Amino acid sequence: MAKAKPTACDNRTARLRDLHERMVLIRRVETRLGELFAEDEIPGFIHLSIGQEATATGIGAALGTDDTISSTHRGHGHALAKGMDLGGFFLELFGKADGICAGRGGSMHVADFDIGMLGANGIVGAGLPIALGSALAHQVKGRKSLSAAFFGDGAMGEGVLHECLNLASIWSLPVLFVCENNGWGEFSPSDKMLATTPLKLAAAFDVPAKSVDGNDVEAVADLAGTLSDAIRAGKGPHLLECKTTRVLGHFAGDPQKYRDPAEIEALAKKDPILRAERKLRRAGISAGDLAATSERIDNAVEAAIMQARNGANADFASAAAAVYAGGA
Amino acid sequence: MAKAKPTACDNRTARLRDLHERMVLIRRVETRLGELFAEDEIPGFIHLSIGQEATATGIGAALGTDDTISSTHRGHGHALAKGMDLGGFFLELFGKADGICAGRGGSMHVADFDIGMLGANGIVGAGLPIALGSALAHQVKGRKSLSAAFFGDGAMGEGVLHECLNLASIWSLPVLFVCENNGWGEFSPSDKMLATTPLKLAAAFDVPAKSVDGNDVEAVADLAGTLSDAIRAGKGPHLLECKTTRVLGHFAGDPQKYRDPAEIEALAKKDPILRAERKLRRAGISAGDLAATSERIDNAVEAAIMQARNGANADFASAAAAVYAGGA
Amino acid sequence: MAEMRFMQAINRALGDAMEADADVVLLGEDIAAPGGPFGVTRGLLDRFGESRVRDTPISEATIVGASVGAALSGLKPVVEIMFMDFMTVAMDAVVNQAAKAHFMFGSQRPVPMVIRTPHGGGLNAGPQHSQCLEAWFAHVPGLKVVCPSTAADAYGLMRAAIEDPNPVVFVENKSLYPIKEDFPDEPSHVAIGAATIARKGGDLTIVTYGAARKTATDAADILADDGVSAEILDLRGIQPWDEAAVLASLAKTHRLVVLHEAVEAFGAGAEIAARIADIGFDELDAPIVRVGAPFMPSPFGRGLEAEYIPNAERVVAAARRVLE
Amino acid sequence: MAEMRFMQAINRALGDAMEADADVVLLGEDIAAPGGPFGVTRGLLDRFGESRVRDTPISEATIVGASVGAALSGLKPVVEIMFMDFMTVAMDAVVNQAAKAHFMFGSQRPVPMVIRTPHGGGLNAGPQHSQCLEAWFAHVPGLKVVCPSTAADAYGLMRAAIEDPNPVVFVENKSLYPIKEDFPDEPSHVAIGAATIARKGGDLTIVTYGAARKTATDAADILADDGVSAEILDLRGIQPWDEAAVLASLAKTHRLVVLHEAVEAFGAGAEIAARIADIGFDELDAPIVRVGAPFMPSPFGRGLEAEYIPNAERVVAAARRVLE
Ligand SMILES: Cc1ncc(C[n+]2csc(CCOP(=O)(O)OP(=O)(O)O)c2C)c(N)n1
Ligand SMILES: Cc1ncc(C[n+]2csc(CCOP(=O)(O)OP(=O)(O)O)c2C)c(N)n1
Ligand SMILES: [Mg+2]
Ligand SMILES: [Mg+2]
Repeated sequence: MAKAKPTACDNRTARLRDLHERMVLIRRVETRLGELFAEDEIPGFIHLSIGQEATATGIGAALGTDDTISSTHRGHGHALAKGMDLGGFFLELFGKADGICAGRGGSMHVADFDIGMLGANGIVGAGLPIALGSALAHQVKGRKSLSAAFFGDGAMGEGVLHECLNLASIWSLPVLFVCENNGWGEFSPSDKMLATTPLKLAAAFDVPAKSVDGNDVEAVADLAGTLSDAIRAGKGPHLLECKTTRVLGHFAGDPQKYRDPAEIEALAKKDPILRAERKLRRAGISAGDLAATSERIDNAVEAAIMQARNGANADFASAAAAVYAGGA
Repeated sequence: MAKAKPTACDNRTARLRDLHERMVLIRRVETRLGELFAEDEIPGFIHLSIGQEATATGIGAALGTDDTISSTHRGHGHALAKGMDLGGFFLELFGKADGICAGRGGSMHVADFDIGMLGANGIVGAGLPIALGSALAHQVKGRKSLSAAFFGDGAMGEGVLHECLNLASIWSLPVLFVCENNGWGEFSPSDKMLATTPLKLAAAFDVPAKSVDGNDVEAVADLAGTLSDAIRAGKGPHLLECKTTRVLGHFAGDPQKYRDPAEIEALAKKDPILRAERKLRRAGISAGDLAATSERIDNAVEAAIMQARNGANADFASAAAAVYAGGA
Repeated sequence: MAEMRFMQAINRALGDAMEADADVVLLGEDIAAPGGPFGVTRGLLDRFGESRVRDTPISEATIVGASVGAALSGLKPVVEIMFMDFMTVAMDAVVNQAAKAHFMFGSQRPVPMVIRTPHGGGLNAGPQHSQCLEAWFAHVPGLKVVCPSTAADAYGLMRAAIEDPNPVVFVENKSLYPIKEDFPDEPSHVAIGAATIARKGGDLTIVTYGAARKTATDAADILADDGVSAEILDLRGIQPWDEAAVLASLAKTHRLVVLHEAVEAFGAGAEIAARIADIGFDELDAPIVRVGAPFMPSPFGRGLEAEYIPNAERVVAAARRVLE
Repeated sequence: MAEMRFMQAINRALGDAMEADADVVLLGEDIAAPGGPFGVTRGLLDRFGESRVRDTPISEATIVGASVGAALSGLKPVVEIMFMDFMTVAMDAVVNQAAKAHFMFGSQRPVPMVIRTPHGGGLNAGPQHSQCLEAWFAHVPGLKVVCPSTAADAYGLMRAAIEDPNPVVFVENKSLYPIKEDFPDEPSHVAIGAATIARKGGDLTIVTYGAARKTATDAADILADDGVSAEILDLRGIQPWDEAAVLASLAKTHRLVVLHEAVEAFGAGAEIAARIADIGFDELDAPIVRVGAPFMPSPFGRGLEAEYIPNAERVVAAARRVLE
C-alpha cells in the first residue's frame, strides 16, 4: 500500500484516505469477482470478504514489504492489502498463464512472495504454522520483520492453532495472530461450534491479545500498529481479534438460506467503507473527491479484468514442468 | 478394583487399604516388567509408571465397569487400576497367544473392552478423541456412564487436546480429562516446551478443572469422585490435573542422563505408596498386615509371570486372520 | 424404475440405514442443519434429530478419532470429511486407530464406522480440493475402501459399508453428485469387493472405478466404431478388489488397461497391474497400460484441469497400445 | 576407509551440511539437548547452538508446517518425525503445503526442506511404531522420497536432500542405525533417484531399497549356492526411482523380483512392477513377483514380527518362481 507522508495535523485524515482507498479497491475487486463468477467467466471456489475489508486493510497498513503474512481461503483482501499487483491477481483468478501463480492456484492460492504474501490456503488453519515458520526464519536470520497469520473464527476448531500459540509463545517468535471473527464458519454459527474465544485461548498461552471492532479501519490499523511495534521490539507473539461481518455467503453464489434475513440486513449499518466515508466527509473530504477515488479504482479494476480476459491461457506443458523446483 | 463396604467409621481406612493394595500391585507388576525387559524376556518399548501409581489408582477408584477410559503409552497402571486381569496382562506383554490382545499389541496397546478399558495408545494425544467418542456413545445411548481420557503433560503439545476440550464442552459430553503431569515428555522438561497449563486450557473452554497432588491417592480418589459425580449429574466435561512423579526414565532402560540426579533422589520423598503406608500405620494397620498384602501380591504377580512364560506363543495364522472383523 | 441423482442415492442409503439401526449416527462439518456442503445429508437432521445427526466444529482429527471411540462403544458412526484432501488432517485416527483397533486389541471389538469423503476434479477447485488419495487407504491393512460410480451402487455400497464391522473409507467422486440415473424400486446392498461388468466385450479389458467408468465407456464407444470391443470392469471396491473378476475378463481378452482419475504413479492402478503381472502373467498378450492423472498437483485453470483429468482419448490411445 | 555406523553417517551429513550452509536448521522432538531418540542428532546442539538446533513440543503438524513456512522464507529446515507412523499427524503440511507450494504458487519459491523419519520393524515396537509408509509420499507430486541402505549412501543422500530445492522425505530404517560399515574418507553426495547395483548377476534382478537390501543379499547367497546368480539393484530413491537402471538390468536377466519391507499390497513395489509390466513387458520372460509384508498391521510379539518381516527364504521362493 502506498504510504503517504503528510504533515502532522492532517496525518490521520491522509492515512484514512489511504485506508479507505484500499478498502474500496478490495470491495470493487470482489464485487466484480462475484459477477464474473456468476457469469461463469471465473471458475472454481471463490470466497469473498465483502464487509471485512477493514480488517485486511488495517493489518496491511501496519506491515512492510519485509513482513510476511499467511492467509486463508478468504484471502483476496489480505493479498491486495499487502500490495499484490491487480494485474497478476486477476490473471490468476481467470487461470491465465501470466497470473501471479501461473493459473495453477486460483482464488484459494493467491500468493506473492516478493511482497511477503505467503499464500492464501485451502486448508482451514494451515496458514498458521506457515506464518510461524516464516517468523522462525525472521528470528534465526536476525531480521527485524514480523509474520502475521490470518485465521477465521471457524479455524479455532483446529488444534493447529493451539500448537502455534504454544510454539510462538515458548520461542518468543515475531508472530501477529489475526483472528477475523465474522461469526460464521461456512454455514454454521461459531457460537454453537466453539466454547472459547481468541482472547481466552491467547491468555492460556500467555500471548498478549486485544479485540477490536474489525469494521473500524482506523481502530484496526492503530491496534495492529501498536502490537506490531511490540513484536518488533522483541516482546514475542501477540494476537488481535477483529470482529467483523461476512456480508455475502461462504462462497460466491451462496444464497445464505441458513441465515436470518434480518441479520443480513443489519450488516449494512456496519459497513466499514461507509463508516470510513462518513469520517472522511466529517474531516472535510468532499463527495466529489470520494467519487473520483471510486472512479479511479473502477477504471483500474476494469483494466485489469480486460487484461486478464485477454491473457493467454495457462499452458499445460509449463505446469507439468513446474512440479519440482530446479526442473527435476 | 474390589470395593469393600465397611461400616461408617472405618470407611476411609478400608478404602485406603484397597487403594494401597492396588498401588502395590501396579508397582510390583512394573518393577518386575523392568527386570524382565532388562533380561530380554519381554520385548518392545516399555514405559513404566513407577511413582505415578496414585493417579491411576485414584481415578480407577472413581470409575465403574460401565465407565470407559482411554489411556496412553504409559498405560499399565491405568489398565490394572481399571481391573485388568493380571494373567491376560502378562501374557500380552510376553507376546503370547492368550494375551489380552492375543500378543499383537504388547505394552503400548493393552486393552480390555469388557471392563471399559479402551486401550493404551502409542500415539501421543490419540486417546483423547477415543474417550470423547466413547462419551458420545454414552450420551447418545442414554447411558449413565462417563469416559475418562488420560493424557500426559507432554500431550498438551498436541492440538487434538484443544479440539477435544472444545467438542466435549459444546456437546456437554460426560468426559473426565485426566492430565498426569509428571513434568516430562520423554527427555524434555515440559516447562520448556509448554506455555500453558491444564487448568488454563480447561478454563479457556469453560471446562471446570481442578489440580491435585497426584501422589496422594486419597486426594485423587476424592476429587475424581467429586468430578465424576458432577459429570454423571449431567454437568458436562471436567478436567483433573494430577501432579505426579516419573521416577524411572521415559522407557524401561532409560539411564536418565538428561536429568539432575538430585531431582531423581528427591522423588523418594514423594512416593505415593510410602505415603499411603504411613497413613495406614497411623490408622492402626500393622506392619505385618502390610507385609502380608505385599506378599500376597508378589505371589499373584509371580504366578502370572510364570503362566505367561509358559503360555503358547501367538500364532501367525490367527493374527493374519484377524485383520478384519467378521473374517472378511 | 425411477430416476435418482447420485447424491440422493447416498442420502437415501443413509436414511434407510438410520431407520434400520438406531446406532447409526452422522457426524461432520455442516452436515446437519445445512444438509451438507453438497447437500448429501439434507433432511436427515429433521428426520433423526440432533442427537444422531451432528454438526461438528472444524476438527477433522477429533471427529474421526471420536468416531473410532464411538464405534468401540456401540455406535455405528458415519463421518463426513468434506474433501478427501482434508483426510490429511485425520490420518492418525484413520490409520493408527480405526484400521488397527480390531487387530491390535486381539479381536476384542469390531470398529463399525464409515468415513464418507468426496474426491476428484471437474470443479476447478485446485490442488487442495481435488485429490484422489484412495491408494493411501488401500495400502493400510484393516481399512476397506470403496468408490461407487452409479446411483444404485452408491446406495448398495453405503448400506453394506454401514453394516460392515470394519472401518470403510467411502469415496464419492464429487462430479457424480448431480448426475441422474435409473434407480431400482427396491435397491439392494452391494457386496464390498465385488466388481461389476459395466460393458461386455472381448478384445481388451478396461479396469476402472468411480467417475472414470464414464470415461471408459466413452472410450469404448470410440473403439466400437473401429470394431474393437472393450470389456469394462467397474471395481467398485478398491480394498478389497475383485481379483477374480479381473482374471476372468483377462482370460477372454488377454489385454489390460487400468484407468483411474488419481495420479497414475503409485496409484491404486499400480497394485492391479502389478498383481496381474504376477498371477495373470500367462494370460497377458500385451503390456499392461495404465491411464491416470499425470504426476502433478491438480491444477486450477480451466484448460489445465481439463487436460489433467484422464479423458477418453487417452484411454483409446492406451487401448491401441495393448492391441498393437 | 574407516568404519562408521549408519546413524553416525547421518549425523555427520547433518553436521557437514550445517557447516556449509548457515540456513540449515534442525527441528524435532528431543533432537537437541537429548541428541535424538535414537541418538542421530547427538552433539549438533553443542556445535551449532540453540537457534539452529531446536527441541520442539510434541506438535508434529505444526513443526512440519512451520518448516514449510521457514523454507519459503529462506531457511533449509531438516525436521525429524520420530517414527514414520507419526507422519499421520502431519500429513496436511507434507502433502497439501510442502509438496504443492512450488507448483501452486506459480514457481515463485522453492521449498527446500527435509523430513527425516525412521520406518520399519525389528524392535517389536508394534503396530503404531513400525510402519513403512513411503508409498504414500511417492504418490504425491512435488515430494521426493529416498531410503538409503548403507552408511555411505545415507551420508550422500542426506547431503543431496538438504541441497535439493524440493521437500524430501528421508526414510531411515531404524534397524540400520547401529550397523557399522565401511565409510569413505571423503564421502560424496548421492544423486536423488540414482539406483546402485548392490550385487552383479545375470539370472534374475531383485529390485529393493532400505534394510531389505540385506535380505536380498542373503537370498542371493542362498541362490548362489544353487548356481543362480541374482543381480541386486538398490533403488535408494523411491520418488523419483531409477527406471532406466531397472530396465538395463532386466535386459540382461529378463526376470524380476521386487522386494521391500512395507506391506506388499499397494506398496511402492506395485509401481515398479506395474511400470515394468508396461514399458518392460517385452523383456519379461516370467511373471513379476513381489515380496513385501503381508496385509496386516505390524504385530508386536517376537514370533509374529519375525514372521511378518520379509525374509531371505521368501525372496528365494520368489526367485524360484520367476526362474521356473
Ligand atoms: C481442514 C479443512 N476443513 C474444512 C474445510 C472447509 N472449509 C472451508 S472454509 C470453512 C469455514 C472456515 O470458517 P472461518 O475460519 O471462520 O473462516 P471464514 O470462512 O468465516 O472466513 C470450512 C469448514 C477446509 N477448507 N479445510
Ligand atoms: C504423535 C506422537 N509424537 C511423539 C511420540 C513419541 N513419544 C512417546 S511418549 C512421548 C512423551 C509424552 O509425554 P507425556 O504426554 O508427558 O507422557 P509421559 O511419557 O510423561 O507419561 C513422546 C514424545 C508419540 N508416541 N506420538
Ligand atoms: Mg468465520
Ligand atoms: Mg509427562
